[in-house]
Amino acid sequence: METIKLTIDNKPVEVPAGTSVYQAAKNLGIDIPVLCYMNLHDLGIENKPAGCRICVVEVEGRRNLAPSCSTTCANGMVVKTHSTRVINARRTVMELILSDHPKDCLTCPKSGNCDLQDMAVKMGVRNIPGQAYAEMSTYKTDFSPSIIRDMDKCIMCRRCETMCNDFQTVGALSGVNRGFSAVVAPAFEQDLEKSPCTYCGQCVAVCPTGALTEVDHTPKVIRALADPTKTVLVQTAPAVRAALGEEFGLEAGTSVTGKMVAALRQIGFDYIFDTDFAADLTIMEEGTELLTRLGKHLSGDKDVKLPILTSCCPGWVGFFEHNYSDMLDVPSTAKSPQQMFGAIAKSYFAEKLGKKREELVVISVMPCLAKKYECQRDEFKVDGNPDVDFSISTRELAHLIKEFNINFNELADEDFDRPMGESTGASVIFGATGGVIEAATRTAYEIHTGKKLEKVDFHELRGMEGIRSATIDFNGLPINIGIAHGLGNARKLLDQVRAGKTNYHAIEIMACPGGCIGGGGQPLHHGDTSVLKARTKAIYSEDTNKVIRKSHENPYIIKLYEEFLGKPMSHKAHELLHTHYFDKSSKDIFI
Amino acid sequence: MAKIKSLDDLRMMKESLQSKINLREKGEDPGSHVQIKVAMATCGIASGAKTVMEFMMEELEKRGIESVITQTGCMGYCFAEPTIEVKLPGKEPVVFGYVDNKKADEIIEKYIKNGELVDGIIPMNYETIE
Amino acid sequence: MAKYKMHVLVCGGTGCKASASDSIIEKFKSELTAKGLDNEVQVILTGCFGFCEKGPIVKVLPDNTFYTQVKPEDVAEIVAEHLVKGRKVNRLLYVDPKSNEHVSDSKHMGFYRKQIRIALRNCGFINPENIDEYIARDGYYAIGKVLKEYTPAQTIDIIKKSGLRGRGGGGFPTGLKWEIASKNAADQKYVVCNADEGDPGAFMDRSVLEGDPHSVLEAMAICGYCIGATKGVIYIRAEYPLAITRLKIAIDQAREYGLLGKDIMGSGFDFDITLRYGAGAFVCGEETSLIHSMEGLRGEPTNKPPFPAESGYLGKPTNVNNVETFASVPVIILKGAEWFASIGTEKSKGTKVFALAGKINNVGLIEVPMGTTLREVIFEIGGGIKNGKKFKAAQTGGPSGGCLTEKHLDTPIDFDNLIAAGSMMGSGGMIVMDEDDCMVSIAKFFLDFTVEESCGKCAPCRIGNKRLYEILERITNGEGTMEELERLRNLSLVIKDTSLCGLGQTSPNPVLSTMDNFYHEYLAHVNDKKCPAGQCKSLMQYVIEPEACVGCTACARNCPVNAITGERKKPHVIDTAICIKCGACIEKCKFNAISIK
Amino acid sequence: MSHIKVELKKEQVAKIKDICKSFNNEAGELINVLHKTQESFGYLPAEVQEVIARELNVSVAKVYGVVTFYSFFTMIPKGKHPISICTGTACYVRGAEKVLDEFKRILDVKVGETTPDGKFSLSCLRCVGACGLAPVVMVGEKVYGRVSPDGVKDIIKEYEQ
Repeated sequence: METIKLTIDNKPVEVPAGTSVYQAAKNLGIDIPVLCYMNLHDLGIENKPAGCRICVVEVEGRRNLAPSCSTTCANGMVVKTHSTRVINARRTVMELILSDHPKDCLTCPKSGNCDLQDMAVKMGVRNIPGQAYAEMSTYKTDFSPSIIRDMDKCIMCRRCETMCNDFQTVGALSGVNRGFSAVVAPAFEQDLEKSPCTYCGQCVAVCPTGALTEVDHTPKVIRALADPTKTVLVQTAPAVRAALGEEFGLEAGTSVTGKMVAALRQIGFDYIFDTDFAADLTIMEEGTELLTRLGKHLSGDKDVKLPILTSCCPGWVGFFEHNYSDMLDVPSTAKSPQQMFGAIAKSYFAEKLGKKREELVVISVMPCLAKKYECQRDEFKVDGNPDVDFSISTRELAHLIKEFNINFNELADEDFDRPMGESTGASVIFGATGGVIEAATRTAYEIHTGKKLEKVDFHELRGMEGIRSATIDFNGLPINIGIAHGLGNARKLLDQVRAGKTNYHAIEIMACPGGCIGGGGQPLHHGDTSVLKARTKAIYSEDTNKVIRKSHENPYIIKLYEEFLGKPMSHKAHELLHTHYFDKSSKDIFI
Repeated sequence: MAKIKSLDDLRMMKESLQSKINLREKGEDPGSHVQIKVAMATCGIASGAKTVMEFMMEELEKRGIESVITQTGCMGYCFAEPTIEVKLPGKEPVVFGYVDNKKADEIIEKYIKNGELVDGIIPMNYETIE
Repeated sequence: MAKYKMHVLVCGGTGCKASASDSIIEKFKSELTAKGLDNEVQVILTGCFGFCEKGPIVKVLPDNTFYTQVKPEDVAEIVAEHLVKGRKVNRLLYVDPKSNEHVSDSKHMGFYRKQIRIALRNCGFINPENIDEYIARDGYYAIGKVLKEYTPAQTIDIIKKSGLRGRGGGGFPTGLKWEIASKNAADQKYVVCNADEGDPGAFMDRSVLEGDPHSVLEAMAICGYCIGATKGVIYIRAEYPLAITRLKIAIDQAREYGLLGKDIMGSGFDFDITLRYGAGAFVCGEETSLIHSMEGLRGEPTNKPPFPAESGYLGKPTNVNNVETFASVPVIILKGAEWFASIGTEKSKGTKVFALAGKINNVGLIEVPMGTTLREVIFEIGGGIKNGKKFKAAQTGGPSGGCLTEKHLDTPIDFDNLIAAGSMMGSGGMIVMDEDDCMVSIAKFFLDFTVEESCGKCAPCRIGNKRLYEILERITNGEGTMEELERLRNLSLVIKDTSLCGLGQTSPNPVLSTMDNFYHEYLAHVNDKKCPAGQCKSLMQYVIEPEACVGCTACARNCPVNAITGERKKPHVIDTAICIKCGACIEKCKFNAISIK
Repeated sequence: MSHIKVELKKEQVAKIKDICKSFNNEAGELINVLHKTQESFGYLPAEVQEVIARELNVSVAKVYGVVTFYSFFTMIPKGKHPISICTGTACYVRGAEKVLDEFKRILDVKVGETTPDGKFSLSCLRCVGACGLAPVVMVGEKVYGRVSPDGVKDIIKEYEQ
C-alpha cells in the first residue's frame, strides 16, 4: 500500500494513502476538535459534510484553512493544527455557531452530555459578541411520541440526516430551506408523526446537541411511584443491562444486571421484572408460528407465506408498515416482548394480585425510543388503558438512578422478582443482532425434531455484518435463515424477498446497528462503534452464564401456559400475545 | 438539408452560404472593398437607378469583385441621373453620370478592374444629402 | 432565393425585446411588403449588440448605419427614407455627447471604439436561430479542423498556449483544466457548460447564448473531443427563457446537420448535448453545487478535492466551463493560439466581456482586451458618469468582488491586478457608483444578497454572513461602535478563511474592500453618526433654517406625524424624535428653508 | 413554510405522473420534473410533491428539501398578475428599492405574498439582464423599464380591471 509522508505540527508522520489530515493527526496524538464529523466505521457510515469548520487547520501553501476531516494527506504537506490563525478562526466560528444556539443549557436534556457544550468549554468561550441583536433561526418544536425535535439547537451537522437516509433509508429527514433558515426536517416541516419516521432513534443517538432528544418520561415514573393507589411494575429489556454501566463510568461491555435490579428496587418499584421473561414467551409464540407455517408450507399449502419475519422491533414494524404495506401478512403476528409483558402483567399478574388493570402501572426500560411509541399504539390498549403505560430509555434510567442519589457502582447484585423476572439465556440474546432468531432456533429445533440440541450456540447467526444468512440443519430439513440489522440492510433484504429472489424460511430484522444494544435509547456512543461490539460481547457472556438457555425450558413460562394460556397459539394466546399491522404507506388520497 | 459528413462538406456549405452574410461582413469593413453608391432619390429612381444597381450587384459578383453597393440620397446632379459614386480602396471617390447598364459594364471593366478612367466623370463638388 | 440588397439587423436580446423589438421587426416586414421591397431588404433578428442603454438597436447594412432607441413608430420613416431613398434618418442616429455630432457608423462611437469582440463576435451580427449564418461565419469549422487534423493532446496544447483562463470567476487556465480531465480514465466523462449566470448585473452569458448559441455548442464538442467525453450538458438558468429557446433551436439544427450526434463529420467522434435547468440558486455557480443540482439534489457544494475532473457529474470525470470561456474557444482554434495570446496582458490573455451598469451613461455589454484600464472603460466606452456626477467606485466581481476607486482608474484590468486591488474579475459585472452612493450601504446590499443565497451548509457562511449583515445594519442605522468595526473585519477574514465554497470564501469581499477604500465613510457612520452620501435614512435629519423660514405653516400642515411646530410668521422647528423623514415638508416649502443634514 | 391544503383531482395526478414518466421517472431529473410541474400547476403544493416523490422513488422530505432550496420553486400560488421587481445590483443603484417600497405600499403585501383578491403577487428577482433599462419591473412576461416610484400606480392600474 502506498504511504504518504507529511509533517503535522513539526512532527513527521507516515500514513496510508487516502488518510485524512484529521486521522493522521490523531495517529500522532494530536487532538483536532470536530463537531459535524462522525465516522461509524463498522457500519460503513461516514458523515463528513465539512460543514462545521471547527476542524480547520493551516496547510502551508494553501490560500485558506482546510477542514482536516475531509482533506486527504498529500506528500510533503506541512500542517499546523493549532496556529494562531487556526485558533482565531476556530474560536470565531464557535462563537458564530453559539450565536445561533439557545443558551438554555440549565434545562437542556443534553446538558452534560453535549458535544457542543464540551467544545464551548474547551475553547473557553465566555461571551458571544453581538448576541444582544443577533437574530436566531427558530423553528416550531416537534413533540412526537418518542422524539422531540428542538431545531433551534440544530447546528446543521447533518448526522441525523445521514443516519435517517444513508443508513436507515427511512427518508423522514432532509436538509430543507436555504441559508440562515436551513435546517434538517421532515417534509413540509411537519411533525415526525406525519412522516415515515420509525422512531428508531438513530438520529437522536448521533445528535451532538440537544436538537434531537427522547421524550423524557422520568417525571411520570416519579409521579407513578409517588401515587399510593398504584402498583408500579418495571420491566427491563435485555440490552439495557449491557450498556447502563457506561453512564456510571464503567467500561463498555460491563454487564450490570444485578446492580440495575438493586437500583430499581431502591428507587421504589413494587415489582422488578424482566422483559426477558416476555422474550421467552415471544419465542414460544413466534417459534410455534414458524413451525406451523413451515409445516403447512412443506405439506404444499400455497397460501402460506414464507419467510416469516420477526416482529419484536417496533422500529422495524413501523418501517414495513410504511414501506412494505403489500407484505403485511409476512411478519410474525407475535407482539414484541415489551407488549407481551404488558398484556400478561395486566391480565395474568393482575389477577394474581387481585387488582384491576387500572391499578397497575407498567413501565418498561428500553434501549429504544420506538418503544415509547409502540406502547401507546391503540391496539395495545384495553378500553384506553395501555398494556405498558410508558417506556423510558437506558439513558433516562441512568438519570433516575443519579437523581435518587444511588451509588450505582457500589450496589450489591440483586435478583428480579418472580414470576415475571425469570428468564433464559435465549431471551438475553434478544439484545444483539441475530439473537432473536438464534433463540427461536433453539426452541424450534427441539420442538420440531423432538431431540435435544447438542450445541446451544449458533455462531453462524452472530456477527456485525449488515446482512447475514445461514442454513441450519433441522435433522435433515435445511432451514434458511436471513438476518439484517439497520433498516437500510433490511430494505435490501426485503426487496429481494419481495422480488421472490430468496428462499429464506425465517428472517430476523432489527432496526438499529448491532441490534438493540445499539438502540436509540442507549448511552451515547459518540461515534465510537467499538462500544457496540463490547455490549454484544456482554450479552453473549450473560447467555453463557445462564443455567437455562432455551426459552421453552423457562419454568415460569411453562407455568404460565399451564395456568393461564393453554398452549402456544391458543385462542387466549392469540388474544393477548398477537397483533396485526396497518398500512401506513401514503396512498393516493386524492379524489 | 443533407447532413454534413466531412470537413469538405462543411467547407462547400460555407461557400454556398457565404453570400448570405457577405453583405454584412463587407458593410462592417467597407474600406477594403470597392464601394459603390447609387443615387437613389426620386430623380435617380425615375431615371433607372434601380436597374443599374441590380445590374452592378449581379455583374460584380459574377466577375468576382468584392464590393459594397449602397444606395444614397440625391447627389445634386439630377441632370446627369442615374449617377453612381465609385470609391476604390485607398483612392478618392469618383462620380459617374448618365450610367446605364452599358456604361456600368464599362466602369466595371475599365475603372474598377484596371483603374483606367472612363468618360462621364462629374467633377467632385457635392456633398451627399444625408 | 431572393437576392437582398440590404440587411436590417434588429436586436432581439432580452433588453431590447423588453422595449418592443419584436413589434419593430413586424413593422419592418409589413412596411417593406407594402413598399414592395421585401425581396430586396432582409430583416434579421440578431443577438445583443451590447449597447443596451440605447436600445432597441437597428442596424442597416451594407451602409453600416446604427440606429438607436428605435420605436415601432419610427420604422415607417426608416423604410421610406433610408431603405427606399437612401437617406439616413438623422434623428435616430447616435449623438456623440462630446462633439454633439451624429454618428452613423458604430465603429466611430466611443462605446465601440475600444472594443474587440471575440466572445461576442457573432452577437448582433448573425441570426442566432439560423445555423446557416453561423456556418457562413466559419462556424463548426474549428471542430471540423480539430477532428481532422489534431489529436486531443494537440488541441489542448493550442488552448494552453493561447493562455485562455476561465471566464466564470476563478480564472483557472482552461487548457490545464481540460488536460487534467483528459488524463482521468473513465468509461464516461461529461462536458458541462455553466450557464447559471447568477451574478446580479452580469448578463454576458445570456447574451452569448441568445446571440450566438452555436459557438458554445461547437466549443463543448471540441472540449468533449479533448477530454474524451461524448456527452455535454448545459446547465442554464430557468430565468433565461429566450436563451433556452435559442439553445434548443441550435441543438436541433446542429443535430440535423450532423454537427452533433454520432460520427461527427465522419471522424468517428460522437457528441451530443442536453439541457438542465437551474432554479434560482446563486451557489450553483460553484462547480460542485452545480453538479449536485444537475443530479436533482440540493445545490450544496462539497469539499474539493475531489475536483469534478476526477469525480463530477454522476461520479464521472467532468469538465465545467462557463459560457464565455467556451465562446472564445472556436476562434482560438481558427485563428491560432498566438493570435489570441497577442491580445491582453502577460498573464491574462484575450478579451473579457463586462456588463457595464449603474450610474454610467452607456449601460451595456462590452468586450475589451485584457489590460484595458478602468478609465478607458468608464469614461471612453461608458461615456462617463450619469448626470455629470463624480465617479466614486466601480464594483467588479459582483457579490464576490470588491470595488475599484479613483486610484485604480489607470490600472490595467486583468485577473491578477483585480485581485491585487482587493476585487476580482468574477463573471464580469461592473457596477459604477457615483458620489451619491453610500459605500456602507453598498456593502450591506451585497451581504443581503449573500445571506439570501448562502446554501446554509457551512457555519461561517450560514451564520457569519448574517452577523456581518447585522453589524452593517447597525452601522447604517447609526448604532455601530468601533468595537463592531473591528469585529466586522475579523469576522470577514475568518469567513473567507474557513468557508466551504467560493461563495463564502468571497462573500466578505465587498465589506473588506469598502473598508479598505472608504474607511472614512464607516467612521463617519460610527463616530459622527453621519452618512456622507446622504443615503442612510436613519442618519438624516430634517432641519428648518430659521433665517429662511417665513412661518407660512405649510410644512406643519403637511407633516403626517405632526413633528413640526411653530407660530405663524415665526420660524418653525422639526422635532427630530417624531420626524419620520418622509420628505413631505421639503416638497411643500417654497422658501428652501428645510434641509437634510 | 406555510402551505395550502389542496385536493388533487384524478386527472391532475395523471398529469404529474405523465410529467415524471416523460423524464423516465429518474430521480436525477427531479429539478426538471419540478419545473414542468410548476409550469403546469403554477405552484408546487405539498400534495403534488408527494406524488412526484412516489413516482421518482425519492423521499418526500428530499423533494421538499429541493423545492425549498431553489428560489424559483414556490408552494404558494402566484397572483393572476405576478409582479417581480428586479433587485439586481444595477437596478439597486438606480433606485429599485424605492420602487419596491411603493409596490408594497400600494398593494399592501410583503414580498412573497399575494393580494387577498388573488390578483397580484409580489416578488423580487435578481437581474433579468435588462440592466440598460434599470430599474426593471416585470408583470407576468411584460417588462417595464426605467420605472420610477411615481410610475408604480400606473403599472398597477393597467391590470386593475
